[in-house]
Amino acid sequence: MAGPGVTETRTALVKKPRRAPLPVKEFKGKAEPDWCPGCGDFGVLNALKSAVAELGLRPHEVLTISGIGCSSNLPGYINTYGMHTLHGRALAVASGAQLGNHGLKVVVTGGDGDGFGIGGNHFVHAMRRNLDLTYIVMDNQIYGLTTGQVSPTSRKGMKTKSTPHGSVENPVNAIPLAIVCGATYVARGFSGQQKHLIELIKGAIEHKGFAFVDVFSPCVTYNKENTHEFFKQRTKKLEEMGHDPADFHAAIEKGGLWGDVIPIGLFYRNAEAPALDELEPVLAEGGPLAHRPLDVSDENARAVIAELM
Amino acid sequence: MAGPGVTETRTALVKKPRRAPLPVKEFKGKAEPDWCPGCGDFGVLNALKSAVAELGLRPHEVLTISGIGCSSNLPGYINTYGMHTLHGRALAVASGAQLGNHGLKVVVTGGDGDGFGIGGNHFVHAMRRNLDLTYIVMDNQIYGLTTGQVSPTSRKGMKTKSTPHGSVENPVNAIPLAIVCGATYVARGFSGQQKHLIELIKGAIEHKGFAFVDVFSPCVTYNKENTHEFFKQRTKKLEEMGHDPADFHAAIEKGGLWGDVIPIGLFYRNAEAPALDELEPVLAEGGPLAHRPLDVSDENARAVIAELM
Amino acid sequence: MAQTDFSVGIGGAAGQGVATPGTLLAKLFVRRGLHINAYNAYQSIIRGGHTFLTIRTGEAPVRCMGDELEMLIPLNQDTMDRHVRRMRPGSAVLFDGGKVKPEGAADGVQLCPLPLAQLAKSPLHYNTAAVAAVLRLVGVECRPFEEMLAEQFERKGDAVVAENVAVARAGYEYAGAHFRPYPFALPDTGKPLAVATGNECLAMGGVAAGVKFYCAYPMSPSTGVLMWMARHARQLGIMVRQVEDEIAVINMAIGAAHTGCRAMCATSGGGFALMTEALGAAAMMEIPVVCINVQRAGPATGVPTKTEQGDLWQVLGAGQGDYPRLIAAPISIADCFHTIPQIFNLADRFQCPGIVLADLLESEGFSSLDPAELDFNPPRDRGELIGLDGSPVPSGEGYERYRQTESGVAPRALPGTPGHAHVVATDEHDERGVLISDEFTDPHKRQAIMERRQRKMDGALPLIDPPRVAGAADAEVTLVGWGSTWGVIAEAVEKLEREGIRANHLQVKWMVPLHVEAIQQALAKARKIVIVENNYSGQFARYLRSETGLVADAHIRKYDGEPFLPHHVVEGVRKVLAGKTKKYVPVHEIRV
Amino acid sequence: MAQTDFSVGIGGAAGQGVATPGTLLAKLFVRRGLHINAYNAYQSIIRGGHTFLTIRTGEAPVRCMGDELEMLIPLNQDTMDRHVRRMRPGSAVLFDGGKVKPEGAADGVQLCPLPLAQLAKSPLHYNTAAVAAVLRLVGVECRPFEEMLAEQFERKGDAVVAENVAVARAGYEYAGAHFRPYPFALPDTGKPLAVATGNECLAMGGVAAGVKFYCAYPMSPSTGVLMWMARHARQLGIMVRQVEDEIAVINMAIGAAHTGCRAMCATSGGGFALMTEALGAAAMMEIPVVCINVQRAGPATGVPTKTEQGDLWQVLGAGQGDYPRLIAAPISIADCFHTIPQIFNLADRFQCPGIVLADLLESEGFSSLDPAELDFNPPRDRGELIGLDGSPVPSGEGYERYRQTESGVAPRALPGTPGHAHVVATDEHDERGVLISDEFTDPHKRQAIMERRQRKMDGALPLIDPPRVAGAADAEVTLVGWGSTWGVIAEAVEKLEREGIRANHLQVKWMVPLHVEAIQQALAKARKIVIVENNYSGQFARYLRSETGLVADAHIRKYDGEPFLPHHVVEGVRKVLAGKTKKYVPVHEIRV
Ligand SMILES: Cc1ncc(C[n+]2csc(CCOP(=O)(O)OP(=O)(O)O)c2C)c(N)n1
Ligand SMILES: Cc1ncc(C[n+]2csc(CCOP(=O)(O)OP(=O)(O)O)c2C)c(N)n1
Ligand code: SF4
Ligand code: SF4
Ligand SMILES: [Mg+2]
Ligand SMILES: [Mg+2]
Repeated sequence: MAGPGVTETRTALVKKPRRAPLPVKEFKGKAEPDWCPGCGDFGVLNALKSAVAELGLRPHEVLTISGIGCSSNLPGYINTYGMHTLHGRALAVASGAQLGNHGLKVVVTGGDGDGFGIGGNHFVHAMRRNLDLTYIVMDNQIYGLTTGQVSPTSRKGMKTKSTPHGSVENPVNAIPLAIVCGATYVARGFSGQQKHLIELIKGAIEHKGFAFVDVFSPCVTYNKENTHEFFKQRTKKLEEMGHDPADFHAAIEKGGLWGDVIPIGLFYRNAEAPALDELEPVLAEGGPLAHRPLDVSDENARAVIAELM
Repeated sequence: MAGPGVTETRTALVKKPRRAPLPVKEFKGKAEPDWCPGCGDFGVLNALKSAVAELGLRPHEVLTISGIGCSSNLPGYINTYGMHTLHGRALAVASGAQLGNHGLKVVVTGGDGDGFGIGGNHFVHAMRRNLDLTYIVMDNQIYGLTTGQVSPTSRKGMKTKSTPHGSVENPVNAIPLAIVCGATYVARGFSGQQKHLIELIKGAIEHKGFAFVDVFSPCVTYNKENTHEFFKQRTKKLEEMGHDPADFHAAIEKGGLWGDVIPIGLFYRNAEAPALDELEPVLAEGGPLAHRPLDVSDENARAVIAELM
Repeated sequence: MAQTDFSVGIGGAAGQGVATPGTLLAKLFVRRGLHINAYNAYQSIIRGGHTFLTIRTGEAPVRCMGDELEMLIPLNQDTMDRHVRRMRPGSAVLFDGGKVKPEGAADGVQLCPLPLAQLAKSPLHYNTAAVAAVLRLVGVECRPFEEMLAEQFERKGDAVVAENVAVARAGYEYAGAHFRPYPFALPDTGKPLAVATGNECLAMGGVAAGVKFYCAYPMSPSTGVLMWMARHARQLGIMVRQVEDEIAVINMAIGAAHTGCRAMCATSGGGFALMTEALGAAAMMEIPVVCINVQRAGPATGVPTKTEQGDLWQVLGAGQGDYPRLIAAPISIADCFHTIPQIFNLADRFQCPGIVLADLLESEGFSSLDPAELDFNPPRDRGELIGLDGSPVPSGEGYERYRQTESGVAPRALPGTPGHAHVVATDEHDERGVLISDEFTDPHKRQAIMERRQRKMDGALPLIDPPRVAGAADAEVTLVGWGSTWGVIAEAVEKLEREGIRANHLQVKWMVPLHVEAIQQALAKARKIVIVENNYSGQFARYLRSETGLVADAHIRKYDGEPFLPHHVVEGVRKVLAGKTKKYVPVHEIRV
Repeated sequence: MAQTDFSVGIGGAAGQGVATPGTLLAKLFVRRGLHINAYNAYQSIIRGGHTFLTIRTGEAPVRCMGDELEMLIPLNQDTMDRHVRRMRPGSAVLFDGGKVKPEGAADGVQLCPLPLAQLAKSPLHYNTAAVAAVLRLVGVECRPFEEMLAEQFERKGDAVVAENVAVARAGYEYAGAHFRPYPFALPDTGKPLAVATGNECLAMGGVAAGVKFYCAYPMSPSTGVLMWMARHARQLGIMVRQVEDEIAVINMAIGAAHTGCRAMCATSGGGFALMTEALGAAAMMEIPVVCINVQRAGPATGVPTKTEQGDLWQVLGAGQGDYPRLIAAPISIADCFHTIPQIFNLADRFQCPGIVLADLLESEGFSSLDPAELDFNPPRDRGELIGLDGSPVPSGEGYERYRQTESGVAPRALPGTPGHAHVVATDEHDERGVLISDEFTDPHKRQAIMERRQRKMDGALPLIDPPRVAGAADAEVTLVGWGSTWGVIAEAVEKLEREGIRANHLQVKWMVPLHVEAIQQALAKARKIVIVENNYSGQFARYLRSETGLVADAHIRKYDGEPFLPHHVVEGVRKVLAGKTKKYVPVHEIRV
């Protein structure tokens, strides 16, 4: 298969020699980010660019897909193929794209509203299918682009433009949710911790299966509670807490912590579970679907017609 | 408040004297069920009718809301107020109805496809809000009404009309999902265990907050794997397994079991968490919204206009 | 000799297996090279109710189920009671003599009670005996049926085959001994045909188009497409997925299409409603994707197992804002097959979504097809693509995905192609794909981009056959229909002719782009225009008026869930010509 | 004396706070009893880009932002460069002399550099100084502004108030000393007015209608409704919820409406697309619910902060099948307020969904309002309801929710009412609410039910004011518009009059039901019909043709994201009358 994407079996993938890193500047996108100065999303963009560069991926091998939101503007700021889809639909589009050409590295980026609010159903189902996607959520606990309404990750009591007296709802707890839904790589980063975040994202991209990286990415304009400072004071690396990412129940427990200590790092990993494209016999040979010839063999045409007679 | 629904505070609710049970036949609906003979849904219907009758609820006090599916035909077969809404939307409609008149007992019924497939996002969010709803899913691991396609709860490998070679996806695991999402009463029943199911449903209705009852309700026509016999052999009551419904992690663990033993019973309960209507100050006094007068007081009108001047 | 025109109706409760004898007869007919058209009036209900399958056959192509039955097979008393009064002299009623009582049959209707319990040991074989008896009455030998049974039960072993064949023979012989055969015999044209439902044709049309990605969420009456695709996925190398909801369906299809697959999905009106936002997104990102809406009776959940042409305005208004989209309504079951490659070629060429508007009449009905017409490798036009496997890749220097071109179309580089990385966006964007909404809004740019996108439809129009009037140029009345009603209107025209009313017929398949001028010309000389459509509000009549200004003289409409029968149209035309009405709504004879 | 007509434009990058001086000036004007109309041409971007706010004021009602500026306040160089050339002699440009350089101003344009860094210690106070300077130039005393500052900063203590007042005085005095005031002074009519955005009017209209349940998912440009509602929820006893997505929004609203609440929601086109299925469901269950679609430029995500009238066909085709729905497009910001109670009354009476089609021009614009016209207790018609608190409850014996009635409407018993338990269903159902789809399908019943539901719209039409032609009966040209363009067309008509072109004007607000006959009559004598609309494809022109057969002589359209200005319409009419075009698309002067 000479196509731009190549089918790789799990073994081939694991054995694949490390590629030489690319300069990060190769990934500079066509547009300058229009985020507010200080927005956490800059850190996520930089970490993602560094991660793909360090992994030696070339721009055309990566497809970055987002929904709509401040954070979802990311594909415009990175030099890879990109899709800036509808609000909440990035994971659905990405599922189709990954299966359409499973030789691509598909990275999905977006916001907490996009992913856990309107996009919640795709989130739940993409995870149980263990699609080979990297999903990075820039979680700022607010709706940024629409200028500051409550989000599914806003903490109870938080005052926003749509909850001026404080939210009365419990937030979605994305980490435990991802774990019970079947994601096979579940991590949390903080945009203020670049190196750590780059490693988490690299791990996610290299992971074969659904890799979820929830990133605290403060909205400096509309979220005055969960600020850079807030996270700086509270985040603590799981690696320093003696956490074992193979321990399902501990991962759920750690994922539920929110207080003076908020863990970041790799909560859970299951490297054994096959990804959907590995389980789908149609992909077993023949390369990416997108590049297969459209012709129907005479044999198949005859067989189909024979059924009708 | 003389309205048909009455605001009840948590205390009042708890203190409320038990009502005399009604005869079950009071709840016989206008139409005869058109389910296939042997369908598990008969058992769920009977259990629900018994539960409301035993609790002494009167038909007009209950609002039964469903989506679309074989199971979702239920509201037509029970003499309460009913809404037979769109496929997947029962919980959303019910959320509005419960807040519109929080004096009603709102019971939501439907199928696995309806609730965990297309309705998944409402499921996740209704639970985190801890809306005061009873949600009964007739889980037959198949799409019955559309004549037998794969469902989000179909087990991996299951052959259905849309997966003739066997499903390659992991099923949704509804019990752990409900627990991490914030449901405060999480149970599983089997339509073949009537008494047990009646008690679970009674508990759910009496519970203030989101009560989820997943019921194994075999589709005798399209699911030849998960039959009455299948569940009869495997289901085991949690009450007999020494399970403590207050234990969050044990509940998740037990909820994940699927093998020779499949637990049924009450997995998890949190009786302390306030329900959304209790947290919403607008409902604190004045009775159900639906019955409040529409007039705007002069004072309020003046205040609103004053802001504009 | 007059052409054969034979219809049989089989009715019973849901769960009684009306479909089985229907399918057997259909196969037997097409194997003799006879054409057929069949419609199953069924219900959501799993057991009970009333379903009624009509199969009509003859040497000439059969365009609709027709008005009359030559044979009735009531599987229960209810069916007998509903239908027997409609049987004409010369027709026959075949039934289980031990279970069903005939009452109210007209003189000259042959009553044929079969002692099924005697002829077959198990009720499982009743259908076999009944089908054999039908064959005897229509003068067809039993052997082909025996061969069919042998094929069908081969895997179950010789004993089962023998048992079935024995029952068939018993039924055949009993009928020969006790009933009067029809005065004609069904011929064998010597040129066997195929038979398929509209859903199967839509699925196979996808195969012919080269679809590599199909996803769906089940919804009657479109689920047949999913099930056919799922059954053939591995054999044909198609990725077939059932996913969480219709929003996921269309968005996944868009994702797959963007990588270069031909991607398709099918649903019905309710699912389509959920897809409308994403169709606009496909148009904005300029990704070709094909979505089939198999209409059923609405609104809302409506009557899931009943037919209607009620979604035209929904597809015309799908999603916010103006955007280019292709909309085609296949005019027959066979056309369901051909429409799919056609619309994919246009969608690929003009990089926009294509919507196919079929309906339950087509999707759940079945029809004979000439196997020679099932071309699985029709012409395929992928449009301007860069990076499709094997095609040479330019350097990418200065590549602009959304270049301003005269045609409105610019080459589409597939993800994975070196040197062409770009972003496709649902926000308004400039030539390079850079957002103008967030970055910097410029009304002049926006205007030019809107015009470029819309311009694409100008190029599509000449590639589509303009609709033509069939029949006499000097007709008294011109019947205008769209989509699935082609067959029933065509037959009504012939019936009118026989009654001395000269009618002609214009059937419109392509809704967007619409051949406005061709239609205006075609209808310019029409003396009386009557629009026939299967919905309440005259969705097509209103659309036609909005685009062409043509005002029909009268309307024939139906919105009771059942399809038109030819005599409904004939009666409507008669009433209209007599000046009795400008809007005729036939009352359906209860068949269901 | 000529009436005052004064416009000021304030431009800068997003994040520079264009809105603040705008809001201050608006309040100062309305407190003098002056009318205003304002439009903010903004962008999605949080920082940067270019936003431009126009406020126009005068003694007479101001219907649109107008064509010309008397004053320009560029907050950055970019704004200066874009706009200064458009300033006419006699106008003034006020700017931060330390930061912005004027270049290219025409002779006779007064340049007014303010030394802001001198006048105010902190950039936070620059706006205060600038506003004060404006007041000086338009001959208005400083005191009301000082009072306003005192109100605003009261909570922050006397020192802050004093500081602000000092800056205001400094700006005021500097302007008096260095710049030439306009030759007129803004009067005080002595009758203070209110000011509100269209979004606020929609929200307050909901309050006036008696809305008890409001839910939404944020979407520009409708989010203002949610934010107003959220701020006032507790005070006014309204349940306000932001929920997971728009599908949940509409379904929750339906649930609340079914219990008896007046329930409302608002979104824009993309969110509306997701609601279409449920609107059909509301119609099928016959639950009154009101959904506002505040249109923005599409398709897809489109240009979220730009205006368009691009969703008419979307709302007309929302959801599968034919069903009764009400659709109204408010014709001004004030009309946003009045439309909500009107549509609720009809929705309640006819038990069907009501759709309000506003747009960004209205929703984000702001306008003066006569407080006396803000009636928060307008007539309310709840229709036929059983069990609403306090109303007597009949026994319920023989109650049929969907009884066949002449009007098509049957009384609606609220859940909780003893003796009236019934099921409302999205499947087709009989009088009692029992499904006919699953249970037993009967085409005759189905037909009668469809006719009953649709019949309801016949009753609604007479309750709606028919649109009337404004202006000269013998006009050369009749301008036809719909929804938000009322103001700009009305002004264009006056401008044309001044140029010697007699035009008149028909503005249509109610799309469904449409006053077909009234419109046909109103336009029967029109000599030349020109339809003006803010979209690409002429959605209204096509709809009007579909329903009335009226074919316009020419069209004026705009689809660049910016609203029409009066001179666009005037120029279009001129071109049309000169026979130069049948479709005029103005080129927007870059203001944004
Ligand atoms: C269907 C639809 N509904 C609503 C919107 C409006 N909208 C755009 S972005 C957004 C939420 C943004 O929040 P989040 O996803 O958390 O991203 P952030 O801006 O915070 O990075 C919303 C509601 C939309 N574009 N489409
Ligand atoms: C939007 C939409 N999509 C699809 C359907 C078709 N549909 C009806 S019921 C159903 C699934 C039924 O499965 P489940 O919810 O498990 O209920 P069951 O019939 O098994 O009780 C589907 C897909 C629909 N009515 N609406
Ligand atoms: S509004 Fe918030 S999330 Fe958006 S760019 Fe600004 S800081 Fe970032
Ligand atoms: S198809 Fe299955 S779920 Fe539906 S009624 Fe029959 S047995 Fe029950
Ligand atoms: Mg966010
Ligand atoms: Mg099911």
